[in-house]
Amino acid sequence: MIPAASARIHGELLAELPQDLYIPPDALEIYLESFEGPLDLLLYLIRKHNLDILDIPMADLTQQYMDYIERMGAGKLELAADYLLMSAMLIEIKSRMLLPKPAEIEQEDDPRAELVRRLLEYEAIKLAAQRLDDMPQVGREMLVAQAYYEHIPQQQLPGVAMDELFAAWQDVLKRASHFTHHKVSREELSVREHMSMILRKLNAEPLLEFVALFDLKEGIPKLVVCFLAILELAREGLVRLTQQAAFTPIYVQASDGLR
Amino acid sequence: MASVETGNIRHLKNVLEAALLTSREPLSLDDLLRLFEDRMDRTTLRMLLDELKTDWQGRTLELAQVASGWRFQARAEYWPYLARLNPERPQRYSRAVLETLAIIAYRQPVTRGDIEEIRGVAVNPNIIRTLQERGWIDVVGHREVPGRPSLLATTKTFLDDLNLRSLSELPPLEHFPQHEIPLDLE
Amino acid sequence: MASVETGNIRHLKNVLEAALLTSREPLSLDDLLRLFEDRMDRTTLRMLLDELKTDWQGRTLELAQVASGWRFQARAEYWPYLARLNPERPQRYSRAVLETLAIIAYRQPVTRGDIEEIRGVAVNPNIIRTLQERGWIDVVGHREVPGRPSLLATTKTFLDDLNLRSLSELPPLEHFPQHEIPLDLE
Repeated sequence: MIPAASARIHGELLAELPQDLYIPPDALEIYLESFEGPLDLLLYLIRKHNLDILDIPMADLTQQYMDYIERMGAGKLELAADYLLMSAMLIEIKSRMLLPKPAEIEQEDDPRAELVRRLLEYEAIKLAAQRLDDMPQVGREMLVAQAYYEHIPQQQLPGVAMDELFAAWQDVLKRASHFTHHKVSREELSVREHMSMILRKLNAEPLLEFVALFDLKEGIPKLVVCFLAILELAREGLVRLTQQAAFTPIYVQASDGLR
Repeated sequence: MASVETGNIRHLKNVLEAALLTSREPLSLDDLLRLFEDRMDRTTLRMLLDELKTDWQGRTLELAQVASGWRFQARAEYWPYLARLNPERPQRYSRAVLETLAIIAYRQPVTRGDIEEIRGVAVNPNIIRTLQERGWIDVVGHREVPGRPSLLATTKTFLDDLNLRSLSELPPLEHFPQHEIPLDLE
Repeated sequence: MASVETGNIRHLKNVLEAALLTSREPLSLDDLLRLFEDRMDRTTLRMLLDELKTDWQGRTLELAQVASGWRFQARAEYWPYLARLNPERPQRYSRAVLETLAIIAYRQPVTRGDIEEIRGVAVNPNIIRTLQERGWIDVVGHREVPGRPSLLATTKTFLDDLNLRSLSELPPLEHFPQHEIPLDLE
């Protein structure tokens, strides 16, 4: 039922593996690399050697681990720290077990229960890892179709969002901060839009009667904007307003239509 | 789509086949719908995919459904031949990487601290990076504790690469009975 | 290989098909020979490839020989469909184009000279052409100064593409609510 807990170690090392928690100091590095950590080492000892890990002389073990620290370069300390932590935990368990037990102690309070829980969880994960690795993987065993095709680029014109345009306008103004008159308000934008609209109309028909530029159905605000637009066009010299005599029709003409 | 004529069905299946045979990544139903200018409903699309799958039965590739969609993949009987094309076998992951992956897959979402707790050793950041670069795990959030550690989870790509449709298709975690650990608990 | 049995031929072609359909790069004859454990001569291999090519005639892919070897590729009639799967990422306009467009939108009607004065740099004629070809600006007149420069303004297409009803829906640079005359209230 239980798969043999495999330490997955190169064959030549197997013979030298520890029978208990003692590791010869000169082989320490190899052992640290062979096991994924203290849980892995404990599992190995339990599964392969039926070792009762609490039956180990803790004083000796502690002495050995202290020796490792002295012999090891700072580089490997981090690795050893996990093992030291584990041995500290074992020592703690053992010491608590030596204390007289109150009769009504609950199972959860047993210091060994937590260690057993962790060992079992780690063992389940270790086995799951092995199974994941055994599953066929795309690119390793499994290959997926990836025949060639000629990619025809579909031209997509760039889009512009309103805030992008606004940001560009702000950049322009930031750089040209001396153009203080370039503050734009809503009504000014409407005027400028109407200026373009009027010029478009004059493009189609070079001479228009002033009143023809107004669409009475548009309501008073739009009429005012249109009027302001004509005044602005005249001020900028883009249109010319003419009237033969008082109360005769006023004509609007694009300046460029006057050649 | 009320009715699709027979000739049209052949054409639609051909378009699907051409797309699926040339796409490196699995194609979702949404991807496949984009192939067609005329609107097509999902039911019709599924029906066409089922037919295509049947058409390919017993051939060299099979149409398979994985987490992020549909793809054609070589039938297992051809894997040994195809392996000969790439003599340098892709590197296998170390036990540390595989155990970290297993913890993330089975216990997700987890923090690096959770992984260290289960494995009993510090997690080398390179391990996480390796799995992230492979596209198999990513950060799905943060745990609201001091340091706000990242919560890691597996991705659709992980499922795709293991030929799975969902996490529930992973082999179940095997729990060992407690009495197997001889710690004199009884 | 002196003689290949008929059943065997089917199998060999299947191995070739599986390899060619799942390979990212074209496979050379040398690559393909590696698929088979038993030695196979090039003549047989070529014969098998020719047969495979014929088998696929009129289907979605075609077996093609290119410089570095053989590959399956989608027939040209399917390219337009496949292109829909991976639309090119839309390009973005350069800062110069955006700023020019902004100036035309906010200060219209303007000449190229006006734009240069505001931006403080010369305006590349390509920028104006880009915006004209896009249908976003056009010439609404000429200023009666030497050279008769064109007066540029934004078009209705520009408003449509930006989903605006009128220019006054563009964000004004500075909000002075107390000065704002409600001219455009409908």
